[in-house]
Amino acid sequence: MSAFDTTIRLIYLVAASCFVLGLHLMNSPVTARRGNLLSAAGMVVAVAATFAVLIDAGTVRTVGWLVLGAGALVGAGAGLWAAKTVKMTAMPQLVSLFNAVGGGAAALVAINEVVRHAGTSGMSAQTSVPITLDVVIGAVTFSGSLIAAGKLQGVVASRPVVFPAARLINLGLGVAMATASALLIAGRGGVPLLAMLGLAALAFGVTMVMPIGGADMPVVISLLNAFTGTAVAMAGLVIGNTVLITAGALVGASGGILTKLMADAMNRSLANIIVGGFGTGDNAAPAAVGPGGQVRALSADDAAIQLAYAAKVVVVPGYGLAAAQAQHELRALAELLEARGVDVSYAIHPVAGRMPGHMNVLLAEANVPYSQLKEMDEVNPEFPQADVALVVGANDVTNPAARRPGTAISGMPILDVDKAKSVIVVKRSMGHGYAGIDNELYTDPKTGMYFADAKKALTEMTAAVKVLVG
Amino acid sequence: MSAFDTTIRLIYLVAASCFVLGLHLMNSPVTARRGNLLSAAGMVVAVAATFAVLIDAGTVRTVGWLVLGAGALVGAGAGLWAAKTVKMTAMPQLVSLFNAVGGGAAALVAINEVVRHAGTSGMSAQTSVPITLDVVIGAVTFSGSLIAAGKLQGVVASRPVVFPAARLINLGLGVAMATASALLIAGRGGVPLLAMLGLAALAFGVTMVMPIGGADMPVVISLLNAFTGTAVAMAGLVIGNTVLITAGALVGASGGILTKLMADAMNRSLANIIVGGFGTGDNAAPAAVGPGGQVRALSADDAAIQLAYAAKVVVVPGYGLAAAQAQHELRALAELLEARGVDVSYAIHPVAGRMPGHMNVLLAEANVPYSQLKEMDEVNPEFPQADVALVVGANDVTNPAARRPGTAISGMPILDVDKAKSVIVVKRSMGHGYAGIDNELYTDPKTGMYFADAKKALTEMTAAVKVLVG
Amino acid sequence: MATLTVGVVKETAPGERRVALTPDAAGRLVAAGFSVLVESGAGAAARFLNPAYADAGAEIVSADELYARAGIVLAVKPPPVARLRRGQTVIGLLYATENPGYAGELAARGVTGVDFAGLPRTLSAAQSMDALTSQENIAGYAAAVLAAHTYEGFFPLLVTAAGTVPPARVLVLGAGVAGLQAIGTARRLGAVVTGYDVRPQAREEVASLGAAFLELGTVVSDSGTGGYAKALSDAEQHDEQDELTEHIAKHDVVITTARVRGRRPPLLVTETAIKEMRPGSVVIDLAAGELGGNVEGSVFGETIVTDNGVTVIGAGELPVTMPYAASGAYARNVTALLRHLVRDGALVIDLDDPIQAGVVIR
Amino acid sequence: MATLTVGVVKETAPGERRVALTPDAAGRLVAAGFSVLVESGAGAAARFLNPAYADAGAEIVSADELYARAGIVLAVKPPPVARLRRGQTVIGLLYATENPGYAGELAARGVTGVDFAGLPRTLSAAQSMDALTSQENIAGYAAAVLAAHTYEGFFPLLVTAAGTVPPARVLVLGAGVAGLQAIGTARRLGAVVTGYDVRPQAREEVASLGAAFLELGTVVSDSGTGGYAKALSDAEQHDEQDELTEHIAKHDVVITTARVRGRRPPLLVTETAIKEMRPGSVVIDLAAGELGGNVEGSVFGETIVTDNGVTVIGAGELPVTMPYAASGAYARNVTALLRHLVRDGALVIDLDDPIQAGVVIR
Amino acid sequence: MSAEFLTDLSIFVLSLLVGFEVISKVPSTLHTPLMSAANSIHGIVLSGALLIAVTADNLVGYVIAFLAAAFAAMNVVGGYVVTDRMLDMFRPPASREKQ
Amino acid sequence: MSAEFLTDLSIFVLSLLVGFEVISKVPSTLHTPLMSAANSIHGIVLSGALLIAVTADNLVGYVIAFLAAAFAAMNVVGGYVVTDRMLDMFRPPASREKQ
Ligand SMILES: NC(=O)c1ccc[n+]([C@@H]2O[C@H](COP(=O)([O-])OP(=O)(O)OC[C@H]3O[C@@H](n4cnc5c(N)ncnc54)[C@H](OP(=O)(O)O)[C@@H]3O)[C@@H](O)[C@H]2O)c1
Ligand SMILES: NC(=O)c1ccc[n+]([C@@H]2O[C@H](COP(=O)([O-])OP(=O)(O)OC[C@H]3O[C@@H](n4cnc5c(N)ncnc54)[C@H](OP(=O)(O)O)[C@@H]3O)[C@@H](O)[C@H]2O)c1
Ligand SMILES: NC(=O)c1ccc[n+]([C@@H]2O[C@H](COP(=O)([O-])OP(=O)(O)OC[C@H]3O[C@@H](n4cnc5c(N)ncnc54)[C@H](O)[C@@H]3O)[C@@H](O)[C@H]2O)c1
Ligand SMILES: NC(=O)c1ccc[n+]([C@@H]2O[C@H](COP(=O)([O-])OP(=O)(O)OC[C@H]3O[C@@H](n4cnc5c(N)ncnc54)[C@H](O)[C@@H]3O)[C@@H](O)[C@H]2O)c1
Repeated sequence: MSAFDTTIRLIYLVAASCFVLGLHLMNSPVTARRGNLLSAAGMVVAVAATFAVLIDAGTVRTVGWLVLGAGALVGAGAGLWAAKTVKMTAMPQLVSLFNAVGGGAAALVAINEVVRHAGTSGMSAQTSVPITLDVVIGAVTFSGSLIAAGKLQGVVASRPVVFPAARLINLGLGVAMATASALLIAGRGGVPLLAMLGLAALAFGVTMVMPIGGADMPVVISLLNAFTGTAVAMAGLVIGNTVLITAGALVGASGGILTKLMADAMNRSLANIIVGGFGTGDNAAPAAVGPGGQVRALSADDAAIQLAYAAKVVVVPGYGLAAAQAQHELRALAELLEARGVDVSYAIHPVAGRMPGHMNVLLAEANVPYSQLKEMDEVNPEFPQADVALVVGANDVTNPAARRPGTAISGMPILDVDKAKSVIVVKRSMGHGYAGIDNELYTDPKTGMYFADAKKALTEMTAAVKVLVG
Repeated sequence: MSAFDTTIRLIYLVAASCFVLGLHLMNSPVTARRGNLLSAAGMVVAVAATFAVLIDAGTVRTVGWLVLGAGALVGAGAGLWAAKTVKMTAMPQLVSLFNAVGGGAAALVAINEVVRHAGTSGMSAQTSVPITLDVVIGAVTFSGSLIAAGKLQGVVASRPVVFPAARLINLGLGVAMATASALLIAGRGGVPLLAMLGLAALAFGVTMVMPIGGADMPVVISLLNAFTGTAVAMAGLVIGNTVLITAGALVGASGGILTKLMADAMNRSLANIIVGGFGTGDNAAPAAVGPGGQVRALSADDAAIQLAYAAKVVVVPGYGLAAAQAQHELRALAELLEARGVDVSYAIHPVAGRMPGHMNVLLAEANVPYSQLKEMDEVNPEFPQADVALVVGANDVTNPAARRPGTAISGMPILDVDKAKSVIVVKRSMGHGYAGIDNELYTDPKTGMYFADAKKALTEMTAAVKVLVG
Repeated sequence: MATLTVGVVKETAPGERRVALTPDAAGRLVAAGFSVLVESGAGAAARFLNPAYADAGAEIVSADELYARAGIVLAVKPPPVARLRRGQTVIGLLYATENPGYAGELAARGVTGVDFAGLPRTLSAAQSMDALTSQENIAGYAAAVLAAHTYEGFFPLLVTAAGTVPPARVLVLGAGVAGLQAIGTARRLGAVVTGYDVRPQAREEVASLGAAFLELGTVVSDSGTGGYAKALSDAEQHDEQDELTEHIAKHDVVITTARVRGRRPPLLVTETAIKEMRPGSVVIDLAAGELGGNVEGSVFGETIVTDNGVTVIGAGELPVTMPYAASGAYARNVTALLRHLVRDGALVIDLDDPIQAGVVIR
Repeated sequence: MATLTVGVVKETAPGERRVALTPDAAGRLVAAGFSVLVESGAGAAARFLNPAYADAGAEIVSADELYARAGIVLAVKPPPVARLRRGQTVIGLLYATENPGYAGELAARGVTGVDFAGLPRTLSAAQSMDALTSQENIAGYAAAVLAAHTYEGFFPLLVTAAGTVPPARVLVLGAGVAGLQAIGTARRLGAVVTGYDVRPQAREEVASLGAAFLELGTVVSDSGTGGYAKALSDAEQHDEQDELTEHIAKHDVVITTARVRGRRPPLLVTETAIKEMRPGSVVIDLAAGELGGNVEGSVFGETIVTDNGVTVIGAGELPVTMPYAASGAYARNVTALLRHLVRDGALVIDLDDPIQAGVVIR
Repeated sequence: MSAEFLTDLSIFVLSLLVGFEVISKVPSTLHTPLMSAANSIHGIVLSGALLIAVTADNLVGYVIAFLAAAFAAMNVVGGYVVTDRMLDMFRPPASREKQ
Repeated sequence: MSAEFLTDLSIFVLSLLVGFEVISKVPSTLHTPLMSAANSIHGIVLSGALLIAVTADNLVGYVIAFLAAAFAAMNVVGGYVVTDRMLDMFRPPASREKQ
């Protein structure tokens, strides 16, 4: 091997190591940013080395350089612009879009190989298999990711879309892909067959994602991300490039694990999402929805991260805290946050609970210092400064309906929880409180609902905060 | 590549994957055993494949087979016997012994290569560098591990042994090794030079480990274990065997991480242990030792594992629990254990604390149910069944000296904590209690001391139990 | 705009130590534009002295002057009708339903009666005016403390060198406002507390204080209206008593708080039950009143020790034993109610308003 | 082997409701081979009736018979010397050091006095016989409950629709056995508690109950012997009083428990201090006795309300208000002491034994 | 199988193992950034896309090269930038106080 | 550098990364078993030891082969067995009740 080749391979090895270490650092919020930078550094090195290879090869003509330059510039520009201007909430669909083009690029590498040789004849299985896999996976990912992005963006219907004769269509596509693949692998495929395979795979990507509901999209995107990784690894096998193999396999495997973690965190099984999507339409359990609007359900980790990175948290205890006898768990969470430097106080509504002073008796049992208890009049002006209002088993005393006349609680002074920057509500369901009316707070966009018994919820949140901050 | 070669390489790949997954499973006590079995299965497969290679090569003569068979039988038999009969407490030195022979075997592979070619002349750097490294690392590991095992077994003095002129000797050995290595790598070394290198490395292994104290041995053994892994990887590079490379590198890296974890858990820095050993002798801070005997200090994880895997835990609260106001933390730990199915009760001594009923007032604050509180007369017969007695800030009321006449507390009835199968004592130091006398319980071999403020200690133990049981 | 003049009377009922307005609250009313008259010595029994009222901006006057000048008379117990005059308004715990006679006299004299006892209890907006709740709350706390003080053993479990004392077993019958507060307070002191009530919601409410709920096999009841319990039929009541008897004997302290709106309090603890209690036990009857109480043989305002050594306290008016706390809370209720009744400096009677519909005697 | 006969007398001191042996403990002694005589009605004031003793195997006798037959007389307070006879032993809280006269009479009559007050307190083996501790412990608990009962506000903080009541501020002076128990009990009820003592260890002990420790600038003291505090010099005492005065005014309830062995209790709360307290405040003086107490003007056994509305209770003998608990613990101490004194069925006086050296009056 | 392919396969398997091990217990709020980061990494296909140009010599080849380069570049650049933006939320409370 | 060596080096680096990632936060009571398990894995040198015999043809060769085989076999067999014994302590509480 020439010294040049050796150097390039060593550089690729370094780049691959950067990717691994970068991902490693991204496991913790504290080092995540550094990890991303390290990974990016590896990428710059690898791409630079590839340019060196191009130059060294000496066969790239001016047109080639121009084409490459134009392509890279257009792509990079579009990517940069989109990434810089996208709204926080639209990031997932953007990631899906980037994933689509990544999958597309991987497929193109294999397609180029087939086109260049005008077919797969003469190729050994060790080339034709990766080629076929690359095209299939790349194409499925391309169309599937675009649909997923569309669903999240609202361009494509977010609800599960079930085709008539969906099974038949899928069967047809499956047969078509299998046949084409077999022929290609057997070395008997030409460019038209490849085109057919690509089109079938594109169609399959659409029929695969369409019947899945919007709530499951993050998991689907993650799965497609792992697909792209695998496609890239296949592309690497096709052109015998180790950095593609390493990086692709790395993403394939880590993406797979991540997909599983995400599905677990949402209490969904991956098989359910995909097969469910194919078969009967959608069986996602959508978050409970109140009559007034959409409810956002939180996981323990989401709640934990909001709490851990808040500067000021106001806890609003209510009857549910007493019913769950979760006062000790609440105090443990509050102490943990305080140890992190978060300013924690408790907002005591005069009629929270079921007897005068109920919350005092309860919190005294858990030895919450009096100095942290704040009366309604004292704490209400503080809510706008609170990063998080953590409402635990309180309902009526936080219900903004009290401010309007004509409801069962009109005229009752309430805690201005809805003035906080964000709200986390812990309760078991969308059930009513003592007054028996709906609470508009729960459908406020800035409110996240954590549906669980207060004791369980607080224990889980404490554990999640501990994991988070180490 | 022939189909046979391909198959062997694929089998090696499978074996390597088994090692990785085996180690992965060993990260948690729940799956550890399965992990070890998986790893062993990989080993069986890899060794079987190697036998196939031997047969396929067809060059092994009868003598060769006999030699191999005899060697393998002797080694396996000795290993099996030792592993089966060794006492629990002597396991670390046995591991060290196994590590020694592993390192020796790795060195022998390289030595064989040099001997076979009667020197390194004609070898490229890509062979001679790994050979040299293999011999040096293997030999250092061999002698170093033997010394470490000897120290733990008490055959070699366990205290740090400082030679006169230690620096000079080390310098000499260093120069000798460097020179020999340089010559070997440059392709100008013969067998005698190799022998010299080997001997110098053996000597260096001894001078490296001798000045390190017995308390640090576990870390040193782990380090030498990582060394052996690296030596094996080098051996793999020498003979171009991928499974050796993979497995060796795997152990090299994971062993390194593990060494760091172990040093961290003991609050020691690796550099300190090694360099400290070289330089000024030993600066290990030995666990505080009472006048009566050796005290065993526990880490949170050790305590956690004892607690989590106990069937019955009796908590013995004392004045220190009150002084630390750690009642809530204690209850949280107890609840966690109970949730795991551990039977937890509290043994209340009539004069624990500083006022009558002090422990009652304290534990009531933390809402410990009355049904879990047991009086002395009720709980004393239960101690022999307790897997762990967890003593938190109690001292006098557990002191077996009360059973003998002539001490300040003679005649006071005590809690029979020393009858429990194991004891964990949480207090800040070896400080005395109210009566101002030493407590023999602390030097009991089955007692582990957790030196920390009770609040801190209990929080840490709870966190450790959570990590442990997921 | 004419200023409204409110007058705080000195309570005349025997044993009554509360006062309708504290100096603090008087100050708040003055600040809100009221003119406040205080009968000399009105707060003395609650340790609020004349100078404190004067400092808060109130005028200390004689009873005669007060009744003559005040537009609104503030009282705890119903003041003598004879002193009131036409057009005046009187605010207090008048119990018009239970005392139709008094209500009739007020009407005859042309006095508007505003009765805290008529307040709609379940109306969220009315909670700050709910004097029944604020006084019951005090009664519950005081009952638990009184029980601990009267009981001759420890409430908490204590393991000491001089033996282990088991915790006192406390049974609270009726888990309304007073019952719940008694449960919470007794639990704080370390007693093992069991609660019981006929209302089905009470089970969860008792548990929310960490106490056990006593499950009786026979008696099940729905809630009545307004959050109050329904009266039981005679047969049901009998079953309840029988079942309770065996449980009562297992307890060291029994606190009863059961009431049914507008009726004689249900009898829960029979003489038989008391006979079976251990000497030294304590029974506190918060429902004891002129109509009788929850405990057979309890006498309003008296402490009786039975032959078998059980102390029975007819503690129907415990808030008067904590006049400082009770007056403070009552005064808050009074000011909240005044704020609701008075608009633009004038008393506006509006019977369409659900709160006024409840409190204003018609 | 002759059986030892112990006799339980009916206490004659006014107000004393305890009894030296409970039926339970009597049963244990009978089982241990003692013959137990109980004066008829000895336990009545503590609600232990004759039949209960008889059931436990004791013999109910008249006072005359008791004094005639008993080898060992068990009492709480010193029984009249005139009734005792030569060779008899009397066990009780005799306070021989404080009452040298009584001790002399016993000696003159040839009666062996065994005095719980002489027990070496810091000796671990003696803890189960420590009647001072067991009774002080009850006093501390009872003091906190009495304070809560007497105080006319809430101990805990309560946020209610009728306003927020701040928690009571309780100051406990002297953090020995009684003081610590009072601190713990008041804290349970939700009061904000501060403790103070001259012994340096007390700081940590008070904190171990979750209460705040009051740091005084001027007064520092070492512990004396036997775990007891050293007496302060007059100047020190004066400084202490002065410094305490300003702190006392900031508290709603003050409980004092300071004692110095063999001396008049130190005066901690002066009249000036009480004058500066808020009307409605409560002061409980556990040290009140014939020699005086910690509080200026407190009278043993009496409740005084000062002109500025502060209630001062001279509660020197609170254990008698909880005769059930107090007798139970005392009886345990008695049986433990008997177990120690009696070997093989006979009373063995051995002044080399540190416990006997303390309790046996010489 | 060629030795070269076998090598590539070994590397593939080992990389899978690394990928499998590198993700440990991650807080779920990091799931999306982590996915995004992995997404950027497979942007390495840019290397493959560039290499197409080595052999491209007709229109089809150039079109493919252009598309592949554009796609891959978008993946890489956009991916890293958007990940970085997501990670913005993990600045410690203190440094955000001055908002 | 030969392509083969480069491959071996790649495999070496990737294996290092795997080893680096595979150990996560381990309870310290597992440290010794884990060390012991890793120790058994490097017993794979047995493969290398066996391969010595392929070329061995003189006394020195045989002695080396014998020693290497014995050493390595001891490492492998003893290592796995002792690890298994160490892991005995992690049987759940229930299954140990019957002791
Ligand atoms: N303080 C008093 O004196 C008094 C007396 C009587 C009535 N009230 C009235 O009671 C109400 C008090 O308001 P609030 O906000 O404290 O309570 P609330 O409005 O009654 O709401 C309590 C909420 O807690 C949730 N919950 C119940 N058990 C739970 C558990 N185990 N874990 C988690 N959540 C649980 C319930 O929702 P899920 O079922 O969805 O979990 C419920 O919506 C007011 O309307 C007040 O007027 C007060
Ligand atoms: N109950 C009563 O009525 C009463 C009254 C007076 C005296 N006593 C006497 O007090 C003693 C009570 O026995 P005990 O076993 O409860 O207590 P102890 O013998 O006094 O021992 C308490 C231990 O707690 C440790 N400790 C202190 N602060 C701590 C903290 N923050 N975190 C962790 N540990 C802490 C101390 O050791 P480190 O300094 O090493 O941490 C000390 O050795 C008996 O001797 C009894 O006779 C009892
Ligand atoms: N909305 C609010 O904020 C608010 C405020 C205060 C009270 N309340 C409600 O008002 C209601 C009445 O409370 P209250 O304390 O004034 O009630 P109350 O004084 O009328 O009665 C006390 C308790 O006795 C119980 N009782 C009646 N008959 C009984 C029997 N035979 N056996 C056992 N128990 C019996 C009742 O159920 C009640 O709980 C409660 O439901 C309470 O929750 C609501
Ligand atoms: N070994 C044991 O188990 C045991 C048991 C009981 C008591 N003790 C010890 O015995 C000692 C005495 O306890 P006690 O309760 O009988 O004491 P006590 O009744 O004699 O005095 C009560 C408290 O008043 C304090 N005091 C005295 N002068 C004071 C002043 N001028 N200002 C403020 N405080 C003052 C004393 O320090 C003491 O804490 C304590 O140290 C206690 O810990 C030990």
